[in-house]
Amino acid sequence: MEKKEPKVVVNHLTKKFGDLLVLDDLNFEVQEGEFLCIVGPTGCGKTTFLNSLTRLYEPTAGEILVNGIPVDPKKQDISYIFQEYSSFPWLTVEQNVRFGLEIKRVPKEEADASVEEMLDIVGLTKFRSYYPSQLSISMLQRVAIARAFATKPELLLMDEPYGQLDIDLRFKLEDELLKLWKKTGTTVLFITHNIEEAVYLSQNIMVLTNKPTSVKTVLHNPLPLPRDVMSQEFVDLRNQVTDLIKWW
Amino acid sequence: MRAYEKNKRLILGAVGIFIFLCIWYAATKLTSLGKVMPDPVTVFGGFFHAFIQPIGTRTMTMHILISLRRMLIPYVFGGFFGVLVGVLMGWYKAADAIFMPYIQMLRPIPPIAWIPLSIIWFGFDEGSKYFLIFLACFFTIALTTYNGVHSVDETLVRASKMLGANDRQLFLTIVLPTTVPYIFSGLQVALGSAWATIVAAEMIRSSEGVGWLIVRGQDVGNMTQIMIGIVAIALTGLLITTLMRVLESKLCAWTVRGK
Amino acid sequence: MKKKQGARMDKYLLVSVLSVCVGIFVWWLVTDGLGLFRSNVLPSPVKVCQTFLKKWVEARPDGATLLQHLMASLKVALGGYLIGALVGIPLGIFMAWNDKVDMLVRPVFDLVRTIPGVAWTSVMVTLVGIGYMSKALVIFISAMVAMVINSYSGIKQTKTVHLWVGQTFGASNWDLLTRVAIPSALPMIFTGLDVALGSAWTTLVAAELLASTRGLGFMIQQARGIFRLDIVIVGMVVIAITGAILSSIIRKIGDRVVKGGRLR
Amino acid sequence: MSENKNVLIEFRHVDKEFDKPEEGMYKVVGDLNIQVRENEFLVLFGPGQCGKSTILNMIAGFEMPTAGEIICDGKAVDRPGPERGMVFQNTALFPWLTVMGNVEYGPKMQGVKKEERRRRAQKYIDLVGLQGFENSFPVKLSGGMQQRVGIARAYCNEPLVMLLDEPFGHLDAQTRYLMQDELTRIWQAEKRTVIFVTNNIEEAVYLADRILVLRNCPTGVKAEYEINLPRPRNYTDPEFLRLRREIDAVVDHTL
Repeated sequence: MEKKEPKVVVNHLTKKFGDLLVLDDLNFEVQEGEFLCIVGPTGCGKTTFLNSLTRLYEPTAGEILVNGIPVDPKKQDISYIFQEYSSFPWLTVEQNVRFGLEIKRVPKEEADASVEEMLDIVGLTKFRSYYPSQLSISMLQRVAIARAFATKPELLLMDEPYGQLDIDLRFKLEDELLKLWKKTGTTVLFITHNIEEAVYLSQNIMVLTNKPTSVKTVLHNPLPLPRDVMSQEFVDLRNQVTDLIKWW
Repeated sequence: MRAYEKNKRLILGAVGIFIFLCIWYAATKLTSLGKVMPDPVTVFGGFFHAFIQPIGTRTMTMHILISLRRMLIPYVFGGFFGVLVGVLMGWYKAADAIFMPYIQMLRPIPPIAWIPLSIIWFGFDEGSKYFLIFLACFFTIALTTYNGVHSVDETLVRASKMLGANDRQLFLTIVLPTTVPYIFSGLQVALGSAWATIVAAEMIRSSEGVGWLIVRGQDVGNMTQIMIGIVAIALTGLLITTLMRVLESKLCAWTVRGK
Repeated sequence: MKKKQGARMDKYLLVSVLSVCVGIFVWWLVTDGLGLFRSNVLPSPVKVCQTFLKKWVEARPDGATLLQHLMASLKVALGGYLIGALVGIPLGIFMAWNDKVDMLVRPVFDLVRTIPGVAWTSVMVTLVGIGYMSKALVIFISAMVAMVINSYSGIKQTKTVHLWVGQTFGASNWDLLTRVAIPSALPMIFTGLDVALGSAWTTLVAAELLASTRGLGFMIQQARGIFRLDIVIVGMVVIAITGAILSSIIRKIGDRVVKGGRLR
Repeated sequence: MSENKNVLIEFRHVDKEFDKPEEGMYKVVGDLNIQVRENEFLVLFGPGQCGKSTILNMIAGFEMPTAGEIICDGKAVDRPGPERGMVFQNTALFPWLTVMGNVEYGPKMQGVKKEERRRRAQKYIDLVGLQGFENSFPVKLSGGMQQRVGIARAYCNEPLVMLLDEPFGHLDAQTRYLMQDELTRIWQAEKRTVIFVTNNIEEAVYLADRILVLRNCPTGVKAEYEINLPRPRNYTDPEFLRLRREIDAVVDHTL
């Protein structure tokens, strides 16, 4: 595929809290529509990394370009699914999913269509008028994912969304995510501690170092979709990434 | 980073108080308010002066100490019996069934509404004030302690039983420590209502104390003395609530989350 | 399993009812039964009930019926309370939302909040005399202070992750405040309305004890002067019941307005 | 069933029903017969909420079976006791006690004198690798370290059997692998009978001498596997993967 202009370009991204250096001169590029998994040892500042990408934390130095211009959530369609449960308890499932569209002042018909489509894909149409306090953990994650995809984001950031789920549920939601990703062509940056999950989802895997965090290497994941978690090639790639990270 | 933040907060706070005093000062000087309301300089001057020159028969220190004594003695009793009854009711279902109706019936009556009854039963002096403050603290602390005993985490009870603790040990080593933060929050709430009650009681009938200062000022139409009383109440109130908060952070260190 | 647990619940209910009956019986025994206490020290339950029924319509001895006193108290309390809430809520939200204002106003506010509402009675009476206005102002201050405290902590307790969600969708500061911070603070604001009501009602009784010509506080103060303890007790009971009813009304409104249950 | 090495714990036709307010009686465990051999690392593996924890709670004595009986060391189980130590999923550490206070809690309740229980507690604190943290409060420790305290605390009571209820459920993937290594090391150093509950197939195959695959509610034993891979095992070794694939095919997946 010819060299298109990359979707995201990060140059010398550095982040300090007081004199504690957390992100140390990160440089990388992410292609349009790519599914990039980001892995690293426990507590290596991965969340700070994503928060700096979306300017929730003001980077100490360096620049972040999305479609060639400095990243700005107000002008660009960026969605972020946090590790912590972030659905609004005072809004119903439908209102939660519609939240991003309302903030972006999307016209009603278009917003309605997008909400219905998302509810259908994540299978929450029946639960549209439920409140988050009435839902199970996995359904809550589905609300967050539907809300994120509803605004048809160019860039989607995910901070270990399936960390707390059972194995079976995790595989189901991962398949659902891959389906959504293929359908919308969004560029996805997916953080995880679980290397098996990273190899299962990614096109490329970016391995971060321990604190202060920098990019150790970026591995290409050649395996065709859908992937068999127990096939030998899968396991070999997984071993390779584990050795890069194993710090104990 | 943290030190800079703290200094900024202190400086801005001081500036805030200064601005408030300036507005007060300007209002009394420029507008008609000045006719009825003394300016801050007079009030604070009078307040500090009162530490040397007594108002009525007592200096300011004594007024404050008397008010505090009137409040703290019954507060300690109210706290002690409140915790005792709260724990008994929380631990023994029978005690709960017997006492809870009375607590639920008497709690909604504001302590201040007891003043007429307390004056008849205990007269005008210290007795009625002690009774009032006891009531102001007892119900609040008993109920928060009761909730504390009931909020014991079931898995901690299981962990303790698994490790071989009998009922008595379970109570002493698990239930009581869990209740401590609740007791403290009850003590803090009770402190606020006790302080309000003692001021009201002193305003109704007393011969000294911060409450007396205000109502005496009102009788003779001396607004400066009223404001001096208000300042005394505010500073003393701030002092005791801060002391209580410091005490709590020392004793409940283990509840403070923080890596 | 089911029946046994059910039975245990009823047993304790029975004990509670029994304990109240024993209490009332002892009260009756000590007063009318054995005549240990004269009526002006501890009136018997029978007398208190009679007075309760009579006083609703009888103006003696303080010149107004219980109903008129109740209405007078409610008028003052609710007037000061509503204005106090209307001023307190936006002030609390504004203080919490804007860090600069927060640091400036917070210390002054911490000083003012330790002054019990009743202390302001002397100031207001000296400024505007005994009438309705002085008491309404005292109630206004105590209700406003309680509202500011609760709205302030409601906004401060907004979960950062909710704000982050808003920010990544590109929400303006106004959007963040109105669509995230305030809805998240709503449960706390209603707790504030309940607390403010309690403090308004208590402060009112205190103000009426000090300087008033009508109202429940006035009634029990007058009754105390002429040793009519039965009226004092009736007054205390009505104060307690009214306070409880007002509080449950606020909670019912709260449950309807605050949707989705408490913060998960 | 292999030859009858001396059996420490036995389930005989155990049933367990819960009284759900709306749905009435709800059967969680149906006619369960299990034998647990001494010093065996037994894993109870099954999908989500299928009564695995209830089985542990019945051994620990927190819940009583509705029918049948549970024999532990020859005696019927009727109440919690120090011979059955438990490690909980949410650690259940006493927040107001330091690490040392938590670990020596068991012996302290048994009335063991101070020096003796301090010595024993220190031994297990060293065993789980928490030297230097004796005086920290649990709130200051990471998830992994808190679980280590939980393990040390249960061990310190010299139990006959260690019951672990999905202890690594809340840990992130890498800390979970680390804790699985640590648990294997600790278990080999201090041999005890262990009953380990999990819904993670990789964790089951990595830790177990024997795996009992449990059915969905009402639960019962669906299949049994002897795992005699040498320790420490490797998640990506072909035989490990073959076993994992075989067991994965048997277990009934949640909807």
